[in-house]
Parts: sequence; C-alpha cells; structure tokens
Amino acid sequence: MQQHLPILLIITPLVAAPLCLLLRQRIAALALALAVCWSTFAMALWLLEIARNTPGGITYQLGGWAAPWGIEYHVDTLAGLMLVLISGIAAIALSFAPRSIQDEIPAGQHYLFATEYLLCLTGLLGICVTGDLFNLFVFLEISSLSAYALISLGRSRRALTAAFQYLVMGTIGATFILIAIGLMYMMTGTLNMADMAERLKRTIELREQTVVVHQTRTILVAFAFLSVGISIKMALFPLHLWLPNAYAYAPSVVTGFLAATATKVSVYMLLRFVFTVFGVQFSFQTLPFDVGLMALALIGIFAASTTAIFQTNIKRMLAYSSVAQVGYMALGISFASENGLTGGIVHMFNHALIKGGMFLAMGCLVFRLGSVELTDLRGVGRRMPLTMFAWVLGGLGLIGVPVTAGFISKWYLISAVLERGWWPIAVLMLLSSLLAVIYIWRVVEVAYFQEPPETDPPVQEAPLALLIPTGLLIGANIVFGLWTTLSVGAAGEAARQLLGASP
Amino acid sequence: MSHEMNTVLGLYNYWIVIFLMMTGFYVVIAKGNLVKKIIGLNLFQISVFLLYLSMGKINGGTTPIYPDKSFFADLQDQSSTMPVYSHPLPSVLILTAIVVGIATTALALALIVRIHEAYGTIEEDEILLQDQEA
Amino acid sequence: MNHYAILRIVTKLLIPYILLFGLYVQFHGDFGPGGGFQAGVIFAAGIILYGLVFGIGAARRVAPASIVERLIAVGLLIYAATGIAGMLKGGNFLEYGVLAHDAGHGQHWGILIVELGVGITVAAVMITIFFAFAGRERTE
Amino acid sequence: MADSNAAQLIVILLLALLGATAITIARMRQLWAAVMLTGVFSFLGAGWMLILDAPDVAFTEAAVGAGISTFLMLATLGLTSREAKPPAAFKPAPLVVVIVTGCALVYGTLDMPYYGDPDGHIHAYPDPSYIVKTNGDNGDPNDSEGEIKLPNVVTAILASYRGYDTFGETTVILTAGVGVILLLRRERRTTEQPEPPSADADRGGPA
Repeated sequence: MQQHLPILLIITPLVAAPLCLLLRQRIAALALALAVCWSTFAMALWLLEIARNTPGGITYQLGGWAAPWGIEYHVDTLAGLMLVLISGIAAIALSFAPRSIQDEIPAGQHYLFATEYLLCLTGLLGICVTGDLFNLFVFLEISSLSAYALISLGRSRRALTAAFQYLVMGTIGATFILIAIGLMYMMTGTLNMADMAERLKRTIELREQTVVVHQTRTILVAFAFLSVGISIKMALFPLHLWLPNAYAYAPSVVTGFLAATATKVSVYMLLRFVFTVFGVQFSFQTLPFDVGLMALALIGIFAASTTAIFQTNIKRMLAYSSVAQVGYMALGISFASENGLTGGIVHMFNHALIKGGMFLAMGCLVFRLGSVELTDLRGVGRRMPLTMFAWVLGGLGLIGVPVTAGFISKWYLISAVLERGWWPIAVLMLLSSLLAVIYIWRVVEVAYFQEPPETDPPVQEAPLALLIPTGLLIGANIVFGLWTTLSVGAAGEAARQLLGASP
Repeated sequence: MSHEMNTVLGLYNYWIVIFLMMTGFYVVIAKGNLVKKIIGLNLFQISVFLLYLSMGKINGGTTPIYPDKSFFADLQDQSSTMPVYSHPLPSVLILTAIVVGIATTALALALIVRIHEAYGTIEEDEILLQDQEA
Repeated sequence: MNHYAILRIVTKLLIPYILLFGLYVQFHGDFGPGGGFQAGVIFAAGIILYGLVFGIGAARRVAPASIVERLIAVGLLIYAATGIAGMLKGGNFLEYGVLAHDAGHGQHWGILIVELGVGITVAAVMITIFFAFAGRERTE
Repeated sequence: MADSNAAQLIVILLLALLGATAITIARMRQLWAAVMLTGVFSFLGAGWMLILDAPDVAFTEAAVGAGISTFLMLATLGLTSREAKPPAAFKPAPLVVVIVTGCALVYGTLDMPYYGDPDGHIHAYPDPSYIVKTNGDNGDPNDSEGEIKLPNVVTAILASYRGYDTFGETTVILTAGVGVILLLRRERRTTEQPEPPSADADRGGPA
C-alpha cells in the first residue's frame, strides 16, 4: 500500500471521475467526490510525511519500466507540499459546493460538475508528482481542459467568453511548452527530468566543435519558450490577461478552487524546470533569468495592485490581486537564495489559503446577495457579520498583517531582499502592501460604514454549509500565521533541495 | 560542400515547419473571428507535430514495424542486412498530442456555439462592444 | 427523402464495412498501424454517417445517448482496471507483465485490453459530441 | 539514388503546398472554405508524416484532422455564421510577435542535429533503444530477448512503456467529452430561458 501511495493519490480521483459519470445522480456523485477529495487529502498528508523522511524523495515506476524508457513518478518535499495544499483546498472547496452550486448550476448537471472537478484535481496533482516532461504536458492539459469547462458554467454569459479566452491563451501556452519539450528531447534523447538534468551537462560534438549541451542555441531557445509558456499559465504580468475574467465569472466554488491552486501549480512547474531540470547554475549565472523575472514581478505587483483598486466588481478586484501575488512568488524565486525561495514557496502555500478563503467568502455573499458589485455590499458587515469577518481576516493576510499567514511569507521575502542589501526593493514591497490596504479598505468602508439598503426581508447570514468551509480556510490562514513548523519547515527543506544543498 | 550549404540542406525543412507554425500562431493572435482563431490553433498544433516527427526520421530509414517471420528466414538465407528504423518515440508522443488537440478543438467549438447563442456574433470586437455597453 | 435513395442505399451498404474496418484497426494495431484511438474514431464515423443520412433520431435509436454516455466512463474504467489488476498481482500500476503466466503474454493481454478501453471511450466521446452538436439548432 | 531524389522532390512539393495552403487559410474570409482548406492542410501534413516514417500518426491525423475536426467545424459554422467580418485596420503588434517568435525558433535550429542524421542525439540514447528492447537485437519477434515482442514498436511504446501517457490521453478525451455535454446538451426542464438573474451587474443586454 505504502509503496503505491504516489499513484494511488492520482488514480483515486481519476477513477472516481468516470464513476460519477456512471452514477448520473447528483447526490451520489457529489458524495463520492467529497469522500474521494478528503481521502486524497489524507493520502497526501501521509505521502508528505514519508517524502520528508526519505532522502532523495520517493520514486515510482509506472508499468514497472525504468526511466528513461518508462514514465517515473518522483515525490520530494516540494511535490509533497504541493499535493497537500492542492488536495486540502480541493476537499474544502468541494465541501462548499453542494449548497453553493444549487443556485449557480442546473441540478441535472451536478454529476457532470463533480466529474470535471475531480478531473481538474487529478490533472493538478499529476503535474506535481510526475518526473517525466511529456507526462507533465498530458496532465497539464487534463487540468486545463476541465478548468475551461468549469469556468464556462458561470451564470453570466461573460463566463463563456472568459472560458474561451482562457482556452486560447492556455493552449498557446501549452503549445509553447510542447515546443520546448520537443527541443529539449531533441538535444538529450530523454524525457525524464532527472535524466535530462544530467544529460544537459554533458559535452557533445557539434559541427566539429565540442560544447556543453546547455550552451547550445537550441536549449537556450527551449528555455525561452518554456518561460513564456509557463508565464502564461501562471498569469505572470503581462501575460495575465485571461485571469481576471476567468476568476470573476466562474461559479464561486470553481473560483475558490482554481484561484488557490491552478496558478500555484504553474509556479511549481517553473520551479521544477528552472531548478531541477536546467539547474541554478544555468538559469541564474549563464542567463539573466533572475533580473528579467524580478523586473516583471515588480512591475506586475504594482500594475495589478493599482488596477485592483479601480475595480467595482469585488471578484475581479481579488482576481487582479492574485496577479499581484503571483508577482511576489516570482520575486522570491528570482533571488535564487534559500530565504528567497523559502519565501516564494511559503507565499505560494499561504496565498492559496488566503485567496481560497476569500473567494469562498465571496461565494457566501453571492449566495445571499446575488451580486459582488461594490455598491451592493453596503452595510453587509452588519447583515452578514461572520462572512464579512472572514473576508476581512483574509484581507489582512493579503496585506501581510502580523498573526496572519501573509505576514510570514512577506517576512521571509523581505529578509531575503535585505540579505542581498537591496533595500530599494524592500521599500517597493512595503509600498505595494499599502496598495493592498487601499483596495481592502474600500470594501471594508462600504460593508461596515454604510447603511444597508432597505430590503424585505433583510439579508441573512450565509448558511452553515457555506460558512464552515470558508471558516476552515480562513482559520488555516491564522493557524499558519502562528504555527509555522509545517509550512515554513517544509518550504525551507524544499528550497534547500531545489538549490541542491541536500541530496 | 561548404558549411553554409550543409546547414541549409540539413535544416531547411525545420525552417519550413517553423514558417507553418508561425502562420498558425499569427492567425490565432491577429484574427478576431473565433472560428478563425481555432483554425489557426489547429494549424499551429499540426505544425508542431511535424516538428516532432522530423526529428525521428533517419535518412534511408523505415517505419518501425517489424516484418513478418518469412523475412527473417530470408535474412539468414541471403545474408541481407537488417533495415534501419526511424525513431518510434516521436510518433508515440504525437499520437497523444493529436488527441489532446482534437479534445481542445471540440471544447472550443462547443464554447463558440454557446457564445453565438448568447451574443449573436462570433466576432471578438462585437462581443467586447456588447460587454462594454452593458 | 426519395431524392437521396442512392445515398441511403450506398450508406447502408457501407456502414457494416466501416464498422468492420474499425474492429480490424482495433485488434490489428499490434501488428500494423492503428490502435484503439483510430479504431474508436472510425467506429464513431460509421454511426455519425448513419446519423447524417438517416437523421439524428435514427442514430439515437441505434446508439441511445444515455448508454453512449455510460460507455465513455466504461472505456476509461477498463483501462484503469487493467492498471489496478497489475497492482493487485504484485506489480506496479499498469505493469502488464504480471497479468499472465509469463511476461510476454502478460504484455500482449495488457496492451489488447487497454487499447479496447481507449477504443470504447474514444468512440463514445465522438458519438456524444456529434449528438451534442447535431441536437442544437441555429439561433439568430 | 534515383529513388531518394524522387522522394526529395515529393517532399519539396508537399512542403510548398503546405505553405501555400497555410497562407491561403490565413487570408481567407470565407470560413467554410477556410475549414475545408484546414482539412486539406491536415491531409497534406499526413502525407508528409508518411514520408517521415510515422504511418500511425499519419493515419490518425487523416482521421482526426481531415475527418472529425473538419466535421465539427462545419457543424459549428452551421450553427453560427459562415463568413468572417472584413478585417479592421491592420495591426502590426501580432505580426511583430510572430516574427520575433519565428526568428527565435530559427536561431534555435542552428545547433540541432541535421534532418535525417542517423547520429542525432535521440538515436544514440537511451541504449538499448526501444526498438531493440521490444523485439530483441535482431528484431525477430520470436527472439527471447524481446520484452514485448510486438511487430509494431509504436504500439508497444504507446500502450506499455508509455502506457500511462495513453491513460492520460484517454482521460483528456473524457474531459473534453464531458465538457461538451455540459456546454451543449439541453436540460429537459430549462428551455432557452432568458438569462437568469446574474451574479454581476455588468453583464450584457439582450443580444
């Protein structure tokens, strides 16, 4: 059992998806999906525990074929942490679903929704455990196609155009990644990540010269295509255009789930490629990858935060805020130092909790108000005190106030900056937090300091079925703000593994 | 033969494939009609398939399918040589990629049908206009 | 409809051969070009042709939508079950070698069964997509 | 080597036709014709795939590209519109992006192994190759060294060595199928009702 854990984690939701399709009945399908999500979460926790105690990580050969002929799964601390994060959020967000989708999706489609949700989860998990480049592409497409379908279920017709735009940009990104994988395969003859990392370092005879594969122009171009492709998928500024509409018009549960996981998995892919496959030496010393990434990250943080301030649709506002937060993660990666990477990874983890929680709180508002326009939120702090309290706690995390998880990640990022002595960047980071204060405050002001509109009957607090999952995620945001052993501990380990300090 | 000549002869079909890829890519990002975009996406992807398959080919090679038993009997009798096989792995990868491509196309076209029902048009600028007016 | 008499007769004659060819491609994929995916597409093409010529209603009677939808799931489950059977027999996921008394036969069986799974899912999805598009009418 | 010259000629002819088709598609406003030409493009591509010794892929591309996807696009046109709008003013940005991307790729080709080179990196590694692994050193399916003993090496890799990718591929097809059902299947109780009260105020008016 234990030796099969990496594959069980993937095939449990994968097999449950067609089973939901066979059931064709909404309650049974949702119940099955829920049971599967929570048991996947349990398996992920177990796997992380094993992975952290196994030097070099766990390897699983699919079909019993050894790499490079067959496909291999590889779980190290970073992958394990991602699995816990994704499956945990999937489980909580799906617990939110049965009540929330009642209004948003026709009842006859609920079992199809459960199928696509499980497939999306499978795809995201599969990306994190695979040690094979082409297999990564296949699971990327599973998660992307199901995400397009899930987003298109939104009630507004703009959900359709948002899904289409995402589909076109996402497919361009995936095709870029496919081209890059092809070029890399062409120069190495392998698709296995660890094997490729080795073979990129070897010397070859090229047109009567002896060169290291790393230095060939083909690999250089492959690196560029990968960077662009993954940047589209992770919505790094200025390739983020698909994200705001996709998050704003998708059903509440879908936004909560995808906002917390999809872009994070893309950041994970970036880490895998840049550190595991290409290596720190190549990415940061041969190429000026750090400077480029840092510049885009900083511009992205400011541009997206500023745009967020001017949004009147709160879901869209949070979506722009997500683009800015991806900037922080990219910033952490661009330092290529232990503190910087730890900060980036912890921020990935914490931001997933914060944004997931905030989008679920938005789902509670949608459930009662039917709107997420700022003007419709007047006085809602008094009508729905628990929901708004959760939202504000999440907002504080976004700003980075102490005691919240957001503080921990910003702390590590700032210390990584100061370690290098780049204090202007530290100042910029503090300034950008002020922008977050502004957009969070706009909502707080409307929700708490304006009179609620006279409706009959007055708006009520969201039902417990919605409040509990929201509370769980927001509570986790506080827990991980105070107790950092798991998140920072694992992230630090992952950072050291990526930098090659420990085997 | 000169070095440049070698380069051109050795790489020209990759360049043509790149030209095809970029034509498709241009259609995706420049055209406003949604169906046209998907057509462009198809061209782009088919060309990437050709890029992959080109790298598997060996001059004078043959399809990686083994001949039947009688061939091997002949082989021993006439001491003819074993054929050279082109690389099978790119074919395998592209078979998977084609399936992914048609899956994406089907979903995109279904979205287009729904967009047409909701907006009455499949032109990007007209959809944008309707969204702004509202 | 009488105008299309030739079309209808030719189609009726053709369809059995298309379906037969689909089955040939399905089970001969180990030896020549072809396999589950191609077979699924060809098999679906037979049904789609039937639907185009004799009307969507007739095609639905031949391949009821609810059954086709279940077959989508069945194909993938066959594939997964083959993989899990490998695990239960002491191998890794999708390890076919352990499925029979010797590795070579196990491989043959495994490949045959998973290709069948692929074929079923692909044919069912293609037919479903055809029904979905054909069941929609034009809106202005 | 007359045979090889003839093959070379066919390749050049095919490539020229592919290029011409692609450009015509890009310039065409008649969507119906563009779709048909995309089918032609697929078919020409499949022809070249045969020359590249990939009959499995050629077969699939012909069935999918020239068959299913053309059919789906025509069905979509039947439900939407047949002609694209005349182009607005020419915008240079996409062209610049495409030229930069294309030049980057051409730059990347410069260090590639030449086309058809038997010493290319993928032919040298891994050792033994898939071909030897499946049916043994001399390619005899009766050889006891072979691991799979199937004549078609592509099928052997597809379903066994990389069987997990194919499992994923089947999942992709299922995902798309369910997605299309979600988007297009009519619900029995909801017959084309006006848009339900929306979650946001900025949705469009009646179309």
